[in-house]
Amino acid sequence: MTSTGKIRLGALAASCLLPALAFAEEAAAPAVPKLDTGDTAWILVSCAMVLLMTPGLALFYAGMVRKKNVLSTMMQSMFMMGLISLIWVWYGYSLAFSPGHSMGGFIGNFDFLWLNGVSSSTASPLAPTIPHLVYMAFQMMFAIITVALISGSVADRFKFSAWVAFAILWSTLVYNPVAHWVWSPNGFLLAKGALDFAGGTVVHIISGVSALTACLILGPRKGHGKENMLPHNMTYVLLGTGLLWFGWFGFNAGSALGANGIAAVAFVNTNTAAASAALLWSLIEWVRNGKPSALGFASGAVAGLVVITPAAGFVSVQSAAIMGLLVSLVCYGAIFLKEKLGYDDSLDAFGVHGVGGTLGAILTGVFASSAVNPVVTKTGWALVMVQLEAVGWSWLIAVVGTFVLLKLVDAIFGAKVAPREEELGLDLTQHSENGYEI
Amino acid sequence: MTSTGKIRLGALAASCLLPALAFAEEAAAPAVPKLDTGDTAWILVSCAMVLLMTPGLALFYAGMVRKKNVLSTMMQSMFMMGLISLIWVWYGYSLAFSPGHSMGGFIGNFDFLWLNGVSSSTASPLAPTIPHLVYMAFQMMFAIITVALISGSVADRFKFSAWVAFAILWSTLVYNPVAHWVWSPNGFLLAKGALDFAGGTVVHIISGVSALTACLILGPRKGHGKENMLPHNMTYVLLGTGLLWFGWFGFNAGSALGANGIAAVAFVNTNTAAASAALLWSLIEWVRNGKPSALGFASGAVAGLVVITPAAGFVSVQSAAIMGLLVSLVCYGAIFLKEKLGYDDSLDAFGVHGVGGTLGAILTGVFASSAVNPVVTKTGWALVMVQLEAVGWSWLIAVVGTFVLLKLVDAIFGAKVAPREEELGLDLTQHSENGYEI
Amino acid sequence: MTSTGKIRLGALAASCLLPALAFAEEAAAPAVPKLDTGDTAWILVSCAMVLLMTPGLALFYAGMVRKKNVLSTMMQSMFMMGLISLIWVWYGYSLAFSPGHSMGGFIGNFDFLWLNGVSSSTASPLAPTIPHLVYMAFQMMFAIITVALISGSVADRFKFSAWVAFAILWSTLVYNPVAHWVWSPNGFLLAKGALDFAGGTVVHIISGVSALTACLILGPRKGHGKENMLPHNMTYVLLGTGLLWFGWFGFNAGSALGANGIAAVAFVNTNTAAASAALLWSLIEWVRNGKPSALGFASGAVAGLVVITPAAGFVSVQSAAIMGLLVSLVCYGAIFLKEKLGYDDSLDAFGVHGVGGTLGAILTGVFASSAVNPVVTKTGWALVMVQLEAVGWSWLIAVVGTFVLLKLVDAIFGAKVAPREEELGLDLTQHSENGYEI
Amino acid sequence: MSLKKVEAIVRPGAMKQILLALDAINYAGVTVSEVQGHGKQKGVKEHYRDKTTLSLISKMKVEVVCSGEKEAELAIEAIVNATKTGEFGDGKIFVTDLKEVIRIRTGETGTKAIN
Amino acid sequence: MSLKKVEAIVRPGAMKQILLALDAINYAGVTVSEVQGHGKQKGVKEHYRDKTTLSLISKMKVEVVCSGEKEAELAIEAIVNATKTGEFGDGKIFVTDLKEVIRIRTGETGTKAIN
Amino acid sequence: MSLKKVEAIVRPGAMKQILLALDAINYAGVTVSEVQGHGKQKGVKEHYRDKTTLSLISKMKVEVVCSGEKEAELAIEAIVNATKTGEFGDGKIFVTDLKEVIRIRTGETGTKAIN
Ligand SMILES: Nc1ncnc2c1ncn2[C@@H]1O[C@H](COP(=O)(O)OP(=O)(O)O)[C@@H](O)[C@H]1O
Ligand SMILES: Nc1ncnc2c1ncn2[C@@H]1O[C@H](COP(=O)(O)OP(=O)(O)O)[C@@H](O)[C@H]1O
Ligand SMILES: Nc1ncnc2c1ncn2[C@@H]1O[C@H](COP(=O)(O)OP(=O)(O)O)[C@@H](O)[C@H]1O
Repeated sequence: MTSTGKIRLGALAASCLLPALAFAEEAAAPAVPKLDTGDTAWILVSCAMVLLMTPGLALFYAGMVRKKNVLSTMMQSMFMMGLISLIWVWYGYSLAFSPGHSMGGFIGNFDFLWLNGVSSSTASPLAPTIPHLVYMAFQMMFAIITVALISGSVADRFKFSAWVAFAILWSTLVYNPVAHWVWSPNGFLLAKGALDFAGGTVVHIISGVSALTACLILGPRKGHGKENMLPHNMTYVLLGTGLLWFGWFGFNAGSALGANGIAAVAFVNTNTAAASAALLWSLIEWVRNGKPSALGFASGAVAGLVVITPAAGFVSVQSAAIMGLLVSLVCYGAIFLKEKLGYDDSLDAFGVHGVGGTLGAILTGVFASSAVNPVVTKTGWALVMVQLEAVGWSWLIAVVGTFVLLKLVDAIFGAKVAPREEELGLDLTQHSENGYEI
Repeated sequence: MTSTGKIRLGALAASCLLPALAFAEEAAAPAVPKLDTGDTAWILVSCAMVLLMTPGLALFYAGMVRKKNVLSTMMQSMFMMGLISLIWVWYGYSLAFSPGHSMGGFIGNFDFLWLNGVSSSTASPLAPTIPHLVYMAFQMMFAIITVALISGSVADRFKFSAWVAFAILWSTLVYNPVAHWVWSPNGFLLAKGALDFAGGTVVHIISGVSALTACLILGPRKGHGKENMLPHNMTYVLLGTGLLWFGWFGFNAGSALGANGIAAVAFVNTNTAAASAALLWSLIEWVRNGKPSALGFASGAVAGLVVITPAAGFVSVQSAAIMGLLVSLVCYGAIFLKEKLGYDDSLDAFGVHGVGGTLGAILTGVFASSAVNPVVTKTGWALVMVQLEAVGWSWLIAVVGTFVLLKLVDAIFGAKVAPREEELGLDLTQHSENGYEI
Repeated sequence: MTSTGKIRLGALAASCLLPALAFAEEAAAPAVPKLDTGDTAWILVSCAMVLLMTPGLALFYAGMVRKKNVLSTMMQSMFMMGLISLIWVWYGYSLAFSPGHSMGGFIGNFDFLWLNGVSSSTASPLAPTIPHLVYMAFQMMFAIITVALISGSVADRFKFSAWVAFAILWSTLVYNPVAHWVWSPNGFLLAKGALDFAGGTVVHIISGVSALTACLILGPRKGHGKENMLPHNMTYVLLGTGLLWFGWFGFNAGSALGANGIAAVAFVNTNTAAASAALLWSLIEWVRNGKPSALGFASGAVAGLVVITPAAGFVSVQSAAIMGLLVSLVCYGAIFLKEKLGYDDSLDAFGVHGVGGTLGAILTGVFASSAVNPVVTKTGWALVMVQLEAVGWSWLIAVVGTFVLLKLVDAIFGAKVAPREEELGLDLTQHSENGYEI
Repeated sequence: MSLKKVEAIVRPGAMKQILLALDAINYAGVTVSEVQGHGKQKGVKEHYRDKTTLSLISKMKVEVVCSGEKEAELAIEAIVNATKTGEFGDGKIFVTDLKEVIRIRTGETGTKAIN
Repeated sequence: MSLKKVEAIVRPGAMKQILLALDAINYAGVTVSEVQGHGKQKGVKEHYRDKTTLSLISKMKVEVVCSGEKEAELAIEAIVNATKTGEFGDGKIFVTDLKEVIRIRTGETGTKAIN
Repeated sequence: MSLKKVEAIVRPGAMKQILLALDAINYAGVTVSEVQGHGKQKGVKEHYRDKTTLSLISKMKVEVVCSGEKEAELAIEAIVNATKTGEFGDGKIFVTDLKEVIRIRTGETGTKAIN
């Protein structure tokens, strides 16, 4: 299983232990690192940047759906900025990051309820140079977008009330436990030694795999395969891509938890993987279709950002470039296969996040280098095996959790809208609005 | 009367006096705080983020109007990035923040004309760890958006020449004085002890109340009540909301004037209030209309951001959540009442900023806690009374100032476009352009 | 010839040598400046902000073209985020910034191939307080947008394959050499003493002049002069302007390479020039056409941002305001002349970036002040002459380089699409997509 | 059979009143689309850089298919009453004969396909 | 000469099937546009703040000009078969006579302008 | 009375020339809308992921209502001259009879409602 958290901690440990990586001399006495305004400034900004990814994702998804579902698609993402934010400060952060256990380590407890004990003037052990409250906020933004990502596979047919109920349950009972096992200081997976720099496992695998599970349960969109369901506004997709790319710097480089050399590495790797993936996806289309599409460029860029997420602070820039190439090959293939298999992952949430996240977790095992980041101690087959184990657990949890919770929600609310509602569009039938008025 | 400025200063004082809040040990000698690169980095970014709120607001407003007025609506906001920027570096900052008085303390003087004496290498007493010039820039962004906010109530009918003239006068003769009394080191309101962390009074109350005054003077849009005037592009409203939410972190957490624990508190409270307000507004609509709308979610989010603005660095996270709930109740009610009363606050600039700002100022009195921020010395009824006094003065100034200035502008330019121009749309008649060409 | 790089270096030197400008006391020992988390935070954010300028530019350009070319226009810009990113980490940064020479100083060598030796834990001599890798990333964002800027003059007719080929060649053989001569520590132009704070020469002159050259070679759009080719979505132009304005703070104030007083100066000057230019452009239109247009406001703002780029950290705020006024006059005139001369610089890439950049370089000579920034040693005619020489060389390189490379690309790929493709639009014919589906 | 199509080009702002007026006469259905045009007004000046063109004016096209002359007259009256202001731009109504109407759902044709 | 214009108002989602069906009968051309409307369905409730209105429903208008009655019937059949579900909202088809057709490229008129 | 509606489907780029040409013959008014379609060209290949469809081509529909045959012929001539290039995609013109025209502002009908 994964121990992402350890690595986050590790990234910091590194900056304490290795003078070369440490900016401030006083950090050489690792016992009592002081809060650092530069680190704090960078993570505050990163929080805001990651928050902005959710509207960016909303736009990215909204451009791909048909006009009649544009608002419902945006709401499925942006509503999480309200819902998960509140849950997180209320009990989510506590369940995920409290030092204490409950249910035999399955989940945290309520020690941090309403941020009780989450100080603004001292640090969490997980991020020794920034206020604990800033670390909590940074984690919150990840919790928000992870749920939002799922909506891509079930776009155009999820009843809004059911979506909200599912989001609450899923975030509480899938996201929080995984985050607890993996990132909390006493999470029982912390010891396994798997690497996940910025959430490839916790964010992308579990959201992508849950997305697949959910779209299989819900069934396809009305008219799937018979109607053209072309993206109604590709400029939104491109602008969304731009906002995601921008925000992902906060996501990945912010996961260094300080304005340090590891942040620089993560920043450059993030950009490089996005670049090479976008290029290769375009090239594949160029060869297969005769033209590279804007959608292909955008999909490649996002796939590249996904694959590098677990590896951003651990690999060299060449490795990042190669990971970008590989993810485009594999995700392109996955989407091609989807067409053959016929399930309706509408906006390829699984095809990009599930597949790309899984590939990223494995390739992190292949490419992680202690020359880049000294917290990498295991490498080669040993590391790959650990990564695979982490991947397996994440898939298991995502599939089972989503299956159970969605079936429950379906039984209570009915998860899918009626065919006539689907036909009229979710904007009118779920929100009583039109995206565009003439 | 309000003494917002004191509190800003206070937030800093706190970080000097309280070792727990101070990151750098050298700050323990409060006499000569040094410029700090981390604090400076955070405020530079905050400046940029607050600047971005104006295009965000332009988009938020533009989505709500009819197609034919989309550009004029954006221009009413974005033109302020030109107009107020220039005024501010020319004489605005001086009139607001110069240490000297004129007109018996009504307004500052011209000591800082063309930023004379506003140093890039030393700090202002108001923000001891960042260059004075950065503090000036941060304040500038507030001056810009405050005027832009007013435009929401008078959308679709304000003649552009008149709008520019009104903006110059209002910024000079309403905004600058209020900022002077409240924020300049020798402002005569500084002593009252009212709390306003990031501009609930100076920004939201006076813009919202001026918006109400202006729309009453201008009269309703042609066809108001008879025509459907639905938002022409709700995706813009949502994207605008996303940009505003993002920028508001700079607005509120930047108002800590450093990358410190108070910034962290303000950051988290900002997010929490926006979240709970967005959720409750959605819930109210769910109950009343059977569906939660995207517009409701967006309105709630903005209302939450407004209400927490004066309180962001003073209250606990639970208080922030409660403030968010209350503001949605009250603003929803205000907009409901608007329909009954029949005045045409087109985009609810008063309903959200005026009402939400006023509620925020009062609730700051209720919820401010010295446990959160030691600059809070007064609490309970004593503080609420001071807050009410501040609210009263702001309302008075906004109503009288707007009335006089708008009447003047109306007499000279004619403030409202002709009915035929209104019918054709302000894009064509004020800017000779169409927002969209087919 | 220009020695922009020197000045960047100079800005830092200044912050080391002048206690008044230096925030950290330890910087007073200039020999071994330490990495600074505050400076690093600011430049990391600046990198992300400059990256966001490319989607911003894509939107700015996309709004101005006709519907049928909206995606191709965005792709011409955004594809560079993939292409140039990869080139830059592969060999671009090396060719531009390696300490060693090749081809007699025409270009760097491959010492930094795949970022070999570009450390994340130590600084480059060009930016002593931030990791070398962060400096590399910051420079990368400039390399990306410079190519993207060119696309404005040739919008609606450049074959995508040819555009990609041209971009690779131009970035490699025009951008990299100029950056090498001007910014690398041993660039042979470094000694001339010309001032270019943030890339007025390297970015704006060479992209703008190359844009002119390219549009002359390609010839006008089909129907140019006969058809109305109105901007299809002015809201995109305005939002793009907002994103550019936001990102430009990273571009210019980030070029101080630290969160210091010079960054503050550059920040305020950037905003001021944009403001005064936007205002004057609006005023000119008001006088000439009776109405100020949104396009005019946006064009003015961008022109102001261009003109201040070389001067941002060297001039007073009044000078910035004046430069903004002058650039609007001159660029407005240039676009007016374009109509007379009849060449088809579709989106005024030359008219704004070429003309504005050239004017900026010259005016930097006029207005640079050692009172603002002590690295300014030469002033008056002496400086203006050096600036003119730099301008001359940039024009020469841009014209010759673009001519040769574009002719080559044209011979191999055919640079211009067929008339029928132009008629159908580049979205369908180059990318097999429509921007908008009904 | 005298099926009629009534096609009105009206101000966008008049749409709500028109639909209400049609509703009052119990009309069978309506099709609305966005158009631009001009009649006597000849358009509005529009600038792009230094060029001036005439912009068409945004209008709505409202199409109501009626089962006979009388129904058409009622529809016309309803539309005129709802949108007439006496000012330029009130719009025009065009009436054409329809040969046939088919309701796809049922296959009904003619008058039955409408009512 | 009996040129006919067949004008169908259909669900947006039916477009692909309609074009395929028309293709199968070798039709000459088609013009498609975005419209909104309602027949028996009377629209869908829409909220704006506290106000409720009825939203029209998005439809596509498909126009096929045919050179004669027989061709028109074929086109109608093709469209009906492609889009009929038997539920509300299947749409309507309107048929009108055309006086003349001109192919601009060649100046041909009448039937020749179509085939 | 022989009111005619001249409906041309043309290239978007031809709009300016068409309006100028119509202006030269002192036409009464025009209604323009965005459509998509194809005639002989059968559309352009479009990709979405691994699927290929045919995209319709953007066109403008220009409607001019004329008070008589002669006026209609003039309008047709003007449009043809303005837009003809001799290449595919030049477009088509459809002419129909109108039963009635009403100017809402004045209540005038027939020819008077147009001129
Ligand atoms: N002769 C015409 N042919 C086609 N459309 C017309 C004609 N005359 C008017 N229209 C349409 O009707 C709309 C309203 O015309 P308008 O000039 O406002 O009417 P009025 O004559 O009452 O002023 C125009 O914008 C145009 O779309
Ligand atoms: N009488 C009519 N006049 C004009 N348009 C109509 C009329 N009846 C139907 N339509 C158009 O046809 C569309 C489909 O009508 P609909 O009511 O869905 O058909 P059905 O009668 O099969 O339910 C409507 O949305 C409307 O645009
Ligand atoms: N038979 C038809 N029915 C309906 N619309 C047609 C028909 N033929 C052509 N059109 C319309 O006219 C437009 C121009 O047709 P096009 O094929 O370009 O003309 P041409 O025959 O000169 O090549 C098409 O895009 C389509 O919208």
